[in-house]
Amino acid sequence: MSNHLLSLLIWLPMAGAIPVLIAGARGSTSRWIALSVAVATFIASVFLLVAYRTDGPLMQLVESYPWIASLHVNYALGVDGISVALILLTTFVGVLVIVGAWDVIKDNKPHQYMAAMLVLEGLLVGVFCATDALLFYVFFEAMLIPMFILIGIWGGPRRVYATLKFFIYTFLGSIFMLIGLIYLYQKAGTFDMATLAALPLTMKEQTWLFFAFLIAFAIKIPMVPVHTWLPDAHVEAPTGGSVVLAAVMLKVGGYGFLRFSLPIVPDASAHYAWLVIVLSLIPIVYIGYVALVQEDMKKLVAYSSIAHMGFVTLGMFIVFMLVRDLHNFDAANLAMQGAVVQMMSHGFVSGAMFSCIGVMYDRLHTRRIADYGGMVNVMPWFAFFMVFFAMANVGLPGTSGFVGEFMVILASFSANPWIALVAAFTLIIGAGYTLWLIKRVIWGDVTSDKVAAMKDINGREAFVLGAFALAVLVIGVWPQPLVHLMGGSIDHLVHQLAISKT
Amino acid sequence: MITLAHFIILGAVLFCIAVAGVFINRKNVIVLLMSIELMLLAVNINFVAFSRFGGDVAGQIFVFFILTVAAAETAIGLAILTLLFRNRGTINIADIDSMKG
Amino acid sequence: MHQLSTSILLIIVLAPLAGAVLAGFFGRQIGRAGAHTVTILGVGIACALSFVVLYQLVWGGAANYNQDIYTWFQIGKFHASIGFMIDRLSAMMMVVVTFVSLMVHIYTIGYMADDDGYTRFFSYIALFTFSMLMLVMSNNFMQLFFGWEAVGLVSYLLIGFYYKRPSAIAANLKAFLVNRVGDFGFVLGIGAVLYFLGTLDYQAAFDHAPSLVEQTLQITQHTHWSAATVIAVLLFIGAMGKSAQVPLHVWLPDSMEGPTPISALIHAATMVTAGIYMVARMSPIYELSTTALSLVLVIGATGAFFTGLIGIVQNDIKRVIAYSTLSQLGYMTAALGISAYAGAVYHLMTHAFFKALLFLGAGSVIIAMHHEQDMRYMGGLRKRMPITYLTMWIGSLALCGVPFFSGFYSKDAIIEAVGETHRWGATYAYYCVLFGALVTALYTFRLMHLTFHGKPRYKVVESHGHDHDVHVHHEPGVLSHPPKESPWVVTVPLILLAIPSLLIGYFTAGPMLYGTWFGKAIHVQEAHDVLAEMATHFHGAFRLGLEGFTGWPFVLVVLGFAITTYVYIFNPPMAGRIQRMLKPVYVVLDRKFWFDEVYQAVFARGGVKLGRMLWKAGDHTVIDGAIDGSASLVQRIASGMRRLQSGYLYHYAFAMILGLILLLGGFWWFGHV
Amino acid sequence: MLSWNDILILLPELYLVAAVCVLLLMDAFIRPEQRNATHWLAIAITVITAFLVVMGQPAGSGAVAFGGMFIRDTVSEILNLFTLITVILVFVYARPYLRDRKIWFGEFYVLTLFAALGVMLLVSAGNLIMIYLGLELLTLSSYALVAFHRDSRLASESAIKYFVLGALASGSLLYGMSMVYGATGTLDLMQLHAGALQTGMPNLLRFGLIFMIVGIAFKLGAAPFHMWLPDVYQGAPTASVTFVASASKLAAFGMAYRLLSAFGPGDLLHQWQLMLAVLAVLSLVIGNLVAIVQSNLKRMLAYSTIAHMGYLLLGLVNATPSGYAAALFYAISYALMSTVAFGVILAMSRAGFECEEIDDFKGLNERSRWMAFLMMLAMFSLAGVPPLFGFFAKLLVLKAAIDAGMLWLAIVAIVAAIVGLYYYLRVVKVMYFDKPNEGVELRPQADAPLRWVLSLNALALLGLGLYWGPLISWCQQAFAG
Repeated sequence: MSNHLLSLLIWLPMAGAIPVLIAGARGSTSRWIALSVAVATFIASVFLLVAYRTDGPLMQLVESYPWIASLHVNYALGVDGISVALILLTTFVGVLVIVGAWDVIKDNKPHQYMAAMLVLEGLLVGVFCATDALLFYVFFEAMLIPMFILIGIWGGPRRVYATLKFFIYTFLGSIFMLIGLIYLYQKAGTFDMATLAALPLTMKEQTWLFFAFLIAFAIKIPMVPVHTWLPDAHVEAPTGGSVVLAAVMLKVGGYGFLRFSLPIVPDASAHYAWLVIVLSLIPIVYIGYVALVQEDMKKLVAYSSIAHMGFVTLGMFIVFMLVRDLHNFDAANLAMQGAVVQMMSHGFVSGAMFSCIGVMYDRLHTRRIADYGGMVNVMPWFAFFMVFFAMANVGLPGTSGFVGEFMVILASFSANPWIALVAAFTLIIGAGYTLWLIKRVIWGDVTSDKVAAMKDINGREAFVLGAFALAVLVIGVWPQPLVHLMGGSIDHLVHQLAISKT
Repeated sequence: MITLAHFIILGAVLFCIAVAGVFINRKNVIVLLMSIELMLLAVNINFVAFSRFGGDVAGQIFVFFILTVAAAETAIGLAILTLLFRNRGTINIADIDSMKG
Repeated sequence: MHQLSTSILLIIVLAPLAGAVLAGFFGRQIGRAGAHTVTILGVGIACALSFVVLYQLVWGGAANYNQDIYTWFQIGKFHASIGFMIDRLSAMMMVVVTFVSLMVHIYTIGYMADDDGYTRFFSYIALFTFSMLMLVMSNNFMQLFFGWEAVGLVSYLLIGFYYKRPSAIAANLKAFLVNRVGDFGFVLGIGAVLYFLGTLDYQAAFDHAPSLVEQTLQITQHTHWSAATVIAVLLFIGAMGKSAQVPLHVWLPDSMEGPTPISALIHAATMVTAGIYMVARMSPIYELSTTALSLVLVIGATGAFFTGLIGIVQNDIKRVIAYSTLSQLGYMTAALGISAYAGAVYHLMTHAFFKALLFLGAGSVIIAMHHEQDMRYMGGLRKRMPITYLTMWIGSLALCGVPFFSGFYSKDAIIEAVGETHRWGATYAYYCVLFGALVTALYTFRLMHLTFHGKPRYKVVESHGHDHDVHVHHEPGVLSHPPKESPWVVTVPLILLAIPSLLIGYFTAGPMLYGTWFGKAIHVQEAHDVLAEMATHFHGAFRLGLEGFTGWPFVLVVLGFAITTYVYIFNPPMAGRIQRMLKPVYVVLDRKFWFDEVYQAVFARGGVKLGRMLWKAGDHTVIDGAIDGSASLVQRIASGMRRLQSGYLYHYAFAMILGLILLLGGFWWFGHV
Repeated sequence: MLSWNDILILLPELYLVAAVCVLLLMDAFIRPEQRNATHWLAIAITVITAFLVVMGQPAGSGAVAFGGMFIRDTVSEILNLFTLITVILVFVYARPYLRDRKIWFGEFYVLTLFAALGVMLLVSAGNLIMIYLGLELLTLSSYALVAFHRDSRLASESAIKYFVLGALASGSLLYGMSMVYGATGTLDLMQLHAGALQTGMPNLLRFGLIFMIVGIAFKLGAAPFHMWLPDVYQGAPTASVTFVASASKLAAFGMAYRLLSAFGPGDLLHQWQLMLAVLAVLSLVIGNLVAIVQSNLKRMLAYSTIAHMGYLLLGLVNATPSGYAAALFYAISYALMSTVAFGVILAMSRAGFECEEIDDFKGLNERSRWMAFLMMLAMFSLAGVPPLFGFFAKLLVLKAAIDAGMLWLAIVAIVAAIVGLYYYLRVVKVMYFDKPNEGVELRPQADAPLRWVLSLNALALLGLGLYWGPLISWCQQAFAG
């Protein structure tokens, strides 16, 4: 089985979508099928941890079959430590969104919702284990379809605007990447990512390719100034959609940087690292202030996601300053680890935050901050979780939110203290917007009769939030296993970046 | 002496008249059919002239085919015209604009 | 030489955590008594074992302990871990923390008896104890920061304990944010440590610290800052936040919104002194930068004097003590600034006892006054609550630095040491800390007089039943029952704290202040070691006490006592008259130098305004404007283009001809190549 | 001269002619209630023809019959096969539509099959005369198909527009052919290259080429020769449009390939490459932009066709075997996608309800999940979203353009694709996100073959997207050597 473990992880949820659809809207059969598929996928993904050897070769569990023989395109899968971590994140979140949506969309085509979620999960896993660029691209683009549907059908009042914006924005970015990939294919005669990474390219070529990749992944991650699709999409998306979007889909952007921009065009990346760094620092400050004044909870968390993802790109690109100018490989490793850990952590934290907002939304059907207040009086357990995740969002040590930010700030100090200075500003502004939200929503006296009538979380919700909380806590208290899992791959990547390709 | 160039110019002039007939005429569809016929004649002149001056008979054979097909084409054209008149009561080109944009 | 046992250390840390978890998650199941039992048990174990550890280190001949428990992360040569470094400095802190915490736990049984959040409160303070222990026992910067932030979190939760009060939840937000400003510097400081020293481990960092002298940080092309200064200043910014140094002091007075026991524990005795502890711990680094030390000195001294001034005009009994805490933290910081780390830590210890005592005493008064905190409605309580009265006096005298009280040994030493130093800023600092003694006396005795002496200014209306549970006063100063002494769970901690407040200075000043009790835990360069210089004049605690009566500080204290006694006991209307006379000064103090107003306007409202501007102008107008604009532009072009499809046959034909001409024209232009 | 071998090579076409004549005769003698017989017979004829096409395929680079008039190679085989497949699809999809409108006549089958014959001759032509004859057989049949709904005002209007412009275009094509003939002295496509090399009148040759390109562009529907397309798509019976949109695009590609590749490499090549590039840009821009503002789905699909022909030209522009292969692949994918889109329209329409406005599809997901899903597949495939077939077709033509050194063209194409995305998504939005119109009964035809074949057709878009290796190999092999 382990030979085809990755294929299983991709196709199990996607195939699982079919019986879910067949089971139909009535009753809970479709939901139970969906849940069991998601759980089975999660369990299968845990075997990844067993099968993956941190001291083994770079890409493991490799599968490769000719897909388009005449074009030398392969159905090629493989994972390294980073992929394993992200796949686990995906399957973990996959279970939770299905549990989270259990009763919520009961009356509105639940089977289609569950099926879309499963398909999305499979595609996301596919993105994280494709080692052929075309295959990657196919997964990368295909996941727009279920997400488009998820936001469009089960979304809020402006869902159509939001989902179209989401789709077109993302498509716009990735199609430039496609041109870049075709160009690379023309040079290399293959879409194999490892070959592309070894392909010598002139600086001019690299520059063009770099910007092609940058547009794609900057939109996905997203970076200022191409971020405005995210708040809209989040606000309108159903809770599960928001969770997957924030927890996993944004990571695809970061993962794309890791797999494409950095190894394939390292020299252009190094040359334009300043640009990405600036674009990563701007959101930390700019988006921080914007988040501060949001009146919609989801929008606030969405903006905070952008700010947090700024650390991901920051961590990835200060690596160049560290290895190329300063030859400080340890700090570079630290930065890269920080970036990836931040991705993982943001996955859990933002997913949890959106789940919390979902819990509130299910009761009051509004996301306006002003409609809430004093939740701690009526929903103490919920308040506990919400405050906990808020603290994780703020980056409190002991939660996962701290680990990545801390690593990136430390590393960026070694690269340039001024970068660290701006980055560390998140400590203040991040606390500002998050805790102000908490102050207005959780603390205080009960503000309205509607709030007074709210019931505390039930077992199902507690399970979802508890699972998230556990993940956040474990990574926060003991990140070493995660760091160790990814260590070899990251070290290899960092050393690869030091070598010029021109 | 009439050279090849004269024939070609004649053909070109006829072709231009035919084309002009298609887009300057704003009245009657029948005139369009006539213009199309004229256009094919221009082509025929070209073919015959090239055939004659090039010493190759294939061009003239082509002309036979063109003439035959033109007849069929006109038949279909007139059939459509009849249909149009039956459905709309007019064959004025300026009136045929229910689909646009 | 034997080793300390790792398991004992782990138990010290984990016992309070276990208590916190039990009380927090299973509060409903184990009930009130269960909650306080498990937490007190946890903290009690921690306290007892802390004493054991201290005993082993000081008398038992145990070696210093420095070991990792587990690796937090290992990336390249960078290593972060959870581990303990136990030497006399940390052992002393552990004892102080657990002891005060234990007292507060016991006290809370009485203080919070009527409160709905009883179990929650116990869970929080036990969690705090855990966090604080993690902080002081850490052997590396990462864990230090963990503890640092964790205590901040608990502080946040506890300030907002009465979450229904708008003022409380505003105060906790403020506290967290201001602390975060400090943490901002602190994180950068850790980054600098890692950059310059390549390690997060204390011992390794201190071992490499001398190499900082040669290193610089390039700021601009021509500006280079000394590495030691950069690290020291950045770390100190963190300390400024946590230890409420000017200008980041604004959160501490507001933190009095929390229940009184935590004001005692967190906002007086332990957490706020974390910054002091941290700087003392980092003494090997600070010693390398006199620039940074001068900064520390000036900031500390400024705080010591000016925040004390504000305390004089406060009417809320807790706020007076809060400002007093600010002032005393200023003293400690000033001591750090003159390399008298031992002095700072020593004052930290004595202050922990007497300030906790004062707060708990104030809490006792507040219970008696049915949660009335305004001193203008108190008065004459000394007969009604004698134990509180007596212990408060002990605390007050210790605070004022009256000879033989614990505060005397620590505070006078600082004043004298500042006077002896020739560091940049030391003269200014000396006058600040010296006249700070007068200020201390003024607010302390004012508090004592207003609260315990004179005639009662409250009214007792014993009418409508038992509504004292609800603590609603329709009118300030109106009580439903006359005040009475608090129960034993309250007074016993007072007594237990009064003992060290009274005595500890006398017994420990010699070794801890003037000796080498701290050993290698505190590193002072010989040229800087002002305490060592003073030690040459030290001939025992008793003689020092006697000499204290002739010192300037004592004179100022007496002066302060005289003034307050006259004004508040013999001539009460005088207070109002002085207030009117010195109106401008009064306004300045009453408005607390307008720090809050400026911060509110610039950072809070300004930030919101900036955010709104960026949002509307940046995201909405520019970015979305460009996107929606280009979308509607496309739409408009499309509408224009569809008009070309006119529906007329001749237009269609014409388009084809145009296309033909276009191709022919293209051929004409390019075809001849 | 005439040998059995020639007959054998031409067997599918010959069979088709004969069979259609039989069909025509038979249909004249049956009663309207027995029309099903015609229907199934027509399908049977098509299947047999397709079988003959596949079986009669000579090995190697192909065979030539009738002195070079007729070429049977893999290109023609592929085009023939897919033309016949689309014809079958058209027959299956059209039956309920025609029946509901009471225009279910045998002529529909006859005309369609003759048109298919025209396609087969056109794509196998080895001589300009054959090109012309094949083309006219196709177009004349198409005119009649467009006008097939005799009582429809719109149909007759679109027929007349189609007819006049089509005649203009074939006039232009012929005029160009005459000049090419004059300049090279031959009508044989295989000798055209040689003739062009030693021509004494290069300008005449170029003129001829330009006029011929006008004819080709018209057939493809490339801007600015596209004006007929929207009106025809909108006005003609959907059943006929399905054929015009699919099979005749295959034919147009075949014609373009036969004519343009005949000129061979050289100076002329660069010129027609550049001209096609210009046409491609215009098509991409006009097609995608104007489609945005359409409210009629058929008309929108017409503009989308224009845009797609722009993409197809990207492949032709490359003018190498791999470029032609990409274009062929694109033509096939387009034919399969458009049959699905029109098939769904046909399936959803009933007597008195054309179901051709985009708004008619409101809330389709609530009424017919399966149809909505099929339409969604078609739309995402047309938009070029992986993993659907349309994406890979786009990928290959973009690659072809980049390989040809025309990166700018590829970038124009992707920008156009982004614009184009919007209107495809709008259809999905209407089907999935909107509530159904009150009082409108949205129910697909109960015709079982229609449902099954349409499902198969749509799932093929997904299947071929996931596994398109053999098809592209086949296409590449067709042009290799």
